[in-house]
Amino acid sequence: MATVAEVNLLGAVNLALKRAMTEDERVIVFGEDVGVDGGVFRATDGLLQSFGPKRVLDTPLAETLIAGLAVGLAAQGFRPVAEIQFMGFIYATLDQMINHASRLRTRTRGRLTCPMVLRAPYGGGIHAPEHHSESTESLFAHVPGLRVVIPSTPADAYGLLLSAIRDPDPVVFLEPKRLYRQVSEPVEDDGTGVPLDRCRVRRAGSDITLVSWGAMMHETLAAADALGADGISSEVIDVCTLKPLDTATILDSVSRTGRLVIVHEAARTAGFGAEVAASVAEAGLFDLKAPVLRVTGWDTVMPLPRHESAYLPDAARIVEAARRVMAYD
Amino acid sequence: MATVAEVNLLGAVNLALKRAMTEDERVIVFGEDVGVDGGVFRATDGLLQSFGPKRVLDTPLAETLIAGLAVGLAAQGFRPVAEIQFMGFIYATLDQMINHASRLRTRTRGRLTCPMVLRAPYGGGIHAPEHHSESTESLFAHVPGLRVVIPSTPADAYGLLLSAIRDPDPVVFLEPKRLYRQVSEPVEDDGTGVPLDRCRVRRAGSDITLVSWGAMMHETLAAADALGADGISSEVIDVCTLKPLDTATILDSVSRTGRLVIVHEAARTAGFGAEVAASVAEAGLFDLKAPVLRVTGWDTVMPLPRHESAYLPDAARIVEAARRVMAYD
Amino acid sequence: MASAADLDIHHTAYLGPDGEPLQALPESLSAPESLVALYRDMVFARLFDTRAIALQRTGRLGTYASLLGQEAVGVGVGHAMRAEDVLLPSFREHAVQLKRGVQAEEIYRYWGGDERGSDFAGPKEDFPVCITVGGHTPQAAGVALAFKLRGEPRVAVCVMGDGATSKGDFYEGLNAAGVWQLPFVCVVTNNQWAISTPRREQTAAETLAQKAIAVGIEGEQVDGNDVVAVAAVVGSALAQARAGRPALVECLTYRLGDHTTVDDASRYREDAEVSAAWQRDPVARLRLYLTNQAGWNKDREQALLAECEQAIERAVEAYLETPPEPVGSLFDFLYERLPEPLAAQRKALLGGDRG
Amino acid sequence: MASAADLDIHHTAYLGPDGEPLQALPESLSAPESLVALYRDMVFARLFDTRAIALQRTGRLGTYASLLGQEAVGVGVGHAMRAEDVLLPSFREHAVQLKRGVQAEEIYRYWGGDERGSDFAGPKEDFPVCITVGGHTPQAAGVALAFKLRGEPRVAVCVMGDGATSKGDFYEGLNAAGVWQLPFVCVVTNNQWAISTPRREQTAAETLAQKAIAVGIEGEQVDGNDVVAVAAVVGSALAQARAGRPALVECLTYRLGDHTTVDDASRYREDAEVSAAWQRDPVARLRLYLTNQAGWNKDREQALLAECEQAIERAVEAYLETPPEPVGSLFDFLYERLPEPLAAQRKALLGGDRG
Ligand SMILES: Cc1ncc(C[n+]2csc(CCOP(=O)(O)OP(=O)(O)O)c2C)c(N)n1
Ligand SMILES: Cc1ncc(C[n+]2csc(CCOP(=O)(O)OP(=O)(O)O)c2C)c(N)n1
Ligand SMILES: [Mg+2]
Ligand SMILES: [Mg+2]
Repeated sequence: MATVAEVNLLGAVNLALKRAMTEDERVIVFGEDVGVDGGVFRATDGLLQSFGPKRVLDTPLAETLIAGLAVGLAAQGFRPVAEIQFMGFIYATLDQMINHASRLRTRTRGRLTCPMVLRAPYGGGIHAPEHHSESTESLFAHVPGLRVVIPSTPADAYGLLLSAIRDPDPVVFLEPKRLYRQVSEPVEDDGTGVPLDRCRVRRAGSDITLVSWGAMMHETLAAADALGADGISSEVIDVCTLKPLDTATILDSVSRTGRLVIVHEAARTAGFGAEVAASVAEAGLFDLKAPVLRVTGWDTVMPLPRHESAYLPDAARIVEAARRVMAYD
Repeated sequence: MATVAEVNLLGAVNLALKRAMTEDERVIVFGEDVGVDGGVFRATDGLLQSFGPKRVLDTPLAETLIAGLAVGLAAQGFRPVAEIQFMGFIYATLDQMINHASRLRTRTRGRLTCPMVLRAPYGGGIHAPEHHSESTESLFAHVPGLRVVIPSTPADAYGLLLSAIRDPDPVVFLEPKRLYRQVSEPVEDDGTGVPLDRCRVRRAGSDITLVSWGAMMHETLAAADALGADGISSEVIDVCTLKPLDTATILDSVSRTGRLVIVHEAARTAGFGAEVAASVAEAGLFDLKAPVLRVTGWDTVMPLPRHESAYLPDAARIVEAARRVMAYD
Repeated sequence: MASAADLDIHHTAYLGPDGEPLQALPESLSAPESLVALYRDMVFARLFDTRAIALQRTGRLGTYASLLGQEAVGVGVGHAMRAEDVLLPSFREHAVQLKRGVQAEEIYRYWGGDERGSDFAGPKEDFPVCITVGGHTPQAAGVALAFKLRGEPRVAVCVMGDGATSKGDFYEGLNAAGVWQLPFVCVVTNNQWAISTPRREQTAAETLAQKAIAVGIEGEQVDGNDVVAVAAVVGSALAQARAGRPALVECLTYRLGDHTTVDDASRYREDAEVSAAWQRDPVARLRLYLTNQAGWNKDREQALLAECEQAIERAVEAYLETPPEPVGSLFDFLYERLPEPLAAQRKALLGGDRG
Repeated sequence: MASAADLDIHHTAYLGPDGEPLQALPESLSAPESLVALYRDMVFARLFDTRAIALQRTGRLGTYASLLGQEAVGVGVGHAMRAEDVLLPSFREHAVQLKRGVQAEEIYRYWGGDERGSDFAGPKEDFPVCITVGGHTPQAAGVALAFKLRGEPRVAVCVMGDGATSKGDFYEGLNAAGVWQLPFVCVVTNNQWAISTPRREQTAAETLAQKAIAVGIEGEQVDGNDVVAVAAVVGSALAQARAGRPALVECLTYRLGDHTTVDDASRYREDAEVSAAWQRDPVARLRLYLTNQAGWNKDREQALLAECEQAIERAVEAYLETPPEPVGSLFDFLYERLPEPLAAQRKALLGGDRG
C-alpha cells in the first residue's frame, strides 16, 4: 500500500516514524513534548493519536534519562526512537551514548544489543534562540559503534530513518532543521530503506568534487549551479551517512575530478570535514591537482541570529573556494 | 627560589599545582578524592596539607557538578582547577564545557569569563579496568572557545599546566596516564610557563615528519630511533597544544620533509589526526611526496586489558607506516 | 516506609486571589509605599512582556519566552535579593532581571539576537539567562562556593522552572549546596507547564519543595501569585542562606501565555484551565489589595501605566536604534586574546563580502 | 519548612551484630535450611572475593573491587529477586551476580580483562556491571519501562553505591520510575565510602533512603549486614514494584577492604573505624545466629568451607584455562554486521604481527 505524497523533510520524518511503528510494534517513540504536542517541530505529530500512550511517551525534562531509557528498552528488545529537542541539549546524552549505547554489544560479546535511534534537529539558519543552532555531528562521528546519519532531502529522510530504526545498532539521526520546511518532493511511502553506509552522488560532474551534508547540501548545490554557469562541472556528494564513512565514493569522485571542496556548517577544527580531507590525503593524494579546501563554520561559538549569516557558509563562499581550487591545474 | 628536581610527569603536575596555588590564591583545586587521598593517581598529593580545605575540596561524586562549579567559581574570579578522575567519566561535563565554559566570555561580550582548567588522566596502556583508558580529546578539540593541552614530558606537564592555570580562558588539560610514572627528567620549579598554542619539535629531521601527542609521543620517538638506524631522518613534532592548533610548525616541517605520518591512540575516524592531515592537505598539499598516513587506535571500542596492545599503536606500526611513506619519491 | 504523603511541606500565602489579606502582612512589606513599588515593578514587567510579544510578531524580536502570569515571582525574588547577591536566571525570568537593574532594552537586545544584550551595565556579576534547562544550578553552587570561600555575606540565587527540577544537574547542584552549606537559594517557578508537559508528568513528588529533602536542605512552597509571600519567604530563605543554610523555594504560579512565541499552547491545554488561572492573576490581586486597603485608584493606576509605558517606549526605541555590532565580534570575545592560529579565519570573515 | 529531620525513615533489622534475633524472623526466612542456603552464598561470595584478590596480587587478574563486608546485601537482594527479574549491578556487586547464576569464572574473566566475562550463560538479560557510577539508573528505568509496556510481572533491580546517589543520572532514572510507576527497585549499598569520600561528604541528607521523597516513591533503610533484613525488605519492595510501586532501599553496610586492589584505604580512614565495622561482619553474624539457633557447628562449617573452596578452585581453573579470544573480536561485536568501510581496518589488525 505504497502511497506517494509530496512532503517536506519534516513530513518525511513523520511518515517514516508512522511506517516504522506500523510495521514493527517494538518501535516506540519518546522524548520531551513528542506526545500531545507532536514535538516542537511536529515531527511526531499524530503518533500519539495513532499509536497510543504505550508507544508514544512524553518524558520528564531530562536528556541523560532519555538516552538511558533507550539503552534499557533496546536491551529489552524494543526499538526505541528517542528525540532530543535540539542538538544543543544532546551533550547530556554523550555519557550514555559513548559509554553504553555504542558498546553494549561489544561489552557483552553480543549478548545484549542496542538497536536505538537518537533523533535530533540540528544546525542553524532559522534564527533560533541561543543554543538552538548547533552542529556537533563530529562528536558522535568519533565514537566507535555508533552510526551517524544526516539526511538532506525528504526522500532520504524517509528512507534513512527507516533504515536507522531497523538497524540492529545505535544510530544518531540528525535532521537539518533549516530544511524541515524548505523543500518538498514526492516520497513513496512504500517502506523502502536507504542503505546506511553509502554516500550519495547528488550530481555527476567532472571538474571538481563538492562534498557536503545536511542543510549545507543545498548551498553546495546552489554553488554547483553557479559554477556550472561558468562552465565548471561539479560532482556533488552528499555524505548522508557520516559514520561509517563511505570513502570509496568520495575517492572515486576525486580520482576523476582531482579537486575537492568540503562544506559543513560545524566549526572547522576537528569538524567532520577534516575526516573527509584526511581520507583523501591518505588514499587519494596523487589524484589531487589542488589543495583540499574546507568551507565551514568558523571556529567560533555559533552566534545569536543577528550574526548567524556571517557564521554559516553559503553558496558564495563555496563558489569562491571552488574557484580557488580550479585555479590550479 | 627555583629548585630543580628529577620528577616524573605526575610529579610535574603536582609541582605545577603547588606552584600555581602558591603564586595565586585564587587557584583552588577540587574533584573526587583530590583531598586526603591526593587523587587516585596522587596528582594532588599534599595539596590539602599545604593549602588547607578552603583551597582543596573533595566534591560529591558528580562530574556535571564539578564542571558547573568550575564555571561558577571562574565567573567569580577564582582560578578553579577541577579534576575528572578518568577521561571515561568526562562526558557528563560536556554540556557545561560546550554550552557554558567555552562561551561565557562570548555570551556576555567579556563581562563574565571562565578561566578554569579541567584536568583528567587519559589514554590506555596501563591495563586499567573498563572505561578507564579512553582518548577522546577530539571531542574537546572541536569546541570553539576551549583550549586543549596534552603534555608528553614532565617539563612540559609543568610548564603547560602553569600556563593553563594562568590562562584567562577555559583549558582542558589531558594527562597521558601511561606516562605518569614512565619517565623522569629534571624540572626547574621556577614558575616558567610553556606557550599554549605552539607545537614542539621534539627532534629535528629531514626525511619524514612524525606528528603525535600524549603517550604516543614515546612510541613515535622509538619509531624515529628505529627509522634512524636505517638512515631515515625523522622530524618529530609533539602537538602538545591541540587547540588552537599551531599548523605553522607542522606545515613548515612538511615543507622540508614532504612526508607525514600522524600517530594517536584515539579511534581513527574524526580523531584529531584528521585535523592535522586536513590542515596539510589544505595548506601544504604540494609539499607532499607521499600520502598522509594515520597510525591510530582502530575504530573500535577500547578493549579490556587482554586486547589493549592489539588496539594501541606502537613503534612497530609507526615504523611500518613510515616505511610505506618513504617508499614514495 | 517514608513517603512523601507523610510530609508537611509548609505553604505560605498572604493575599488571597481576591486581594483580601489571609493573614497580617509581614512588617517589612506592610507599608503601602513598598507594596506600590512592587506593584509598579509587576506592571512594568507585564508591559515589557506585552511589548516583547508585539515586537516579535512584527519581526523585530526573535523567539521570545513570555513571563505573563509570573510577575510576582520575579518581582518578589528581586525585591528579596540584595544588590551584591548574584542571580542565575533561566530564560523566562525577565521580571527578576529587570528588578535587578538589567535594562529593558538590554533584555530586548538579547532576545533580538544580539549578544550585547547579556553584557548588561547593571548587576555586573549576574549570569546571562540559562537556556539549557537546569544547567545553571551547578554554576550557582560554584558562585555560592566562591562567596563562602571568601567569607562574603552574599547569596547565589538560581531561578528555574518546574521542568528543570527533573534534570540531573539541578539535583547535583542542589546536593552540593547541602553538603557544603552554601549560601544558595534555589527558586522554582512552578508554572505548571514545561512546554506541553504538565507538572504531574515531571515527577511523582507531590510538591517540588520536597526535592530539598533529598539533599538535606530546607524546602517550602509559597503562593507564587502573591508577591508578598514570595518576597517574604524568599527573604527569609536568603537570610538563612547568608548564614549557611541553603534552601529551595517552590513558587506556585501559572504560565498564562504560550511557552514561547513559536508555541501554540492550545494544542495541549484546555482554555478552561487558563481561564481559571487568570482568576489568580498576580497583578490584579495586588491591585485589588491596594485598592481595598491602600487607596489605590483609577488615577493612580493610569498615571502608573503611563509612566511604565513611556519607560518601555524609551527602551524599545533604544533597542531598535542599537547600531549593529561589527561581525569581527564573532572572534573578539572567544578568548581574551585571539590566538594566532585563528587570526586567518577572522581575516577571512572580514574580507568576505558580508563584513 | 519541611526538613529531613522531621522524617521517620523506616529502618529494619532482624539480627543483631551478635547474631541474636531482634524480632521474629519473617516466616519465609525462618526455616534453618533457607538461612543455611543464604549463609552458604555469603561464604561463597567471600571466598570468591579472597581468591580474586589473591589472583590480582599474583598478576593473574586486573584491578578488582572487593565486596568484603557487603555479602549480605548481594545475597539478600539476589535471594529476593526472581529469575525473570533483571539485575543492573554496579562494579562491586559480585555477590548478587553470583546469586543470580553468573558463574564465578565468568566474573573472574571480566576482571581479568576479557569481555567474554560479560557474556554470561546464566541470567541472559542481566546487564554487565556498570563502571560509570550511576549510569545504569536510567537504563534500569528503561528496562522497567519495557516490562511495564509488555505487561510482564518483572522488576528491574538497580544496585549501586552511596556515591552513586550524588549523580544526576541516578536522580533522573529514579524520577522516571516514580512518574511512570515502574517496576523498579533501586538498592543502594551504602558502604559508607566512595573511594576516599565518606558518606557524609556525599550529601547533607541524613539518610539516602529519603532521596526517594524527591521523586515521590517509597524509601527505606535496612541493616545491610543482616541478610534476613535485606532479603525481607527488598522482597517486599519487589512485590510492591511488581504492582507498579517503585522503591529505593538503602542498605547500611561497610566496605571492609580497600576501594580496589590499586587503592590504599589506610591513607584516608582510621583503622579503628574498620575494626569497629568488623564487629558488624554480616557473615559472622549469620554464623552466630545459626550456631545459637539452628545447631550450626564446626563440622558443618568445615564441610561448607571445603565445598565452597572446591567450587572456587574449579572456577579459578576454568578461568585460567580460558583460551585467548582472537583479536578479530575487537571488530566482531562492534556492529551486528561489520560495515564495509571497517573491513580494511580489521584486515590491517589481523595482518599485523600481533594477530
Ligand atoms: C536541557 C534542555 N532540554 C530541553 C530544552 C528545550 N526546552 C526549552 S524550555 C523547556 C521547558 C522548560 O520548562 P520549565 O523548566 O518548567 O520552565 P518554563 O518554560 O515553564 O519557564 C524545554 C524542554 C532546553 N532548553 N534545555
Ligand atoms: C561517573 C564516574 N565517576 C567516577 C568514577 C570513579 N570511581 C569509581 S568507583 C568510585 C566511587 C564509588 O562509590 P560508591 O558509589 O559508594 O560505590 P562503592 O565503590 O563504595 O561500591 C569512583 C569515584 C566512576 N567510575 N564513574
Ligand atoms: Mg514550567
Ligand atoms: Mg560506597
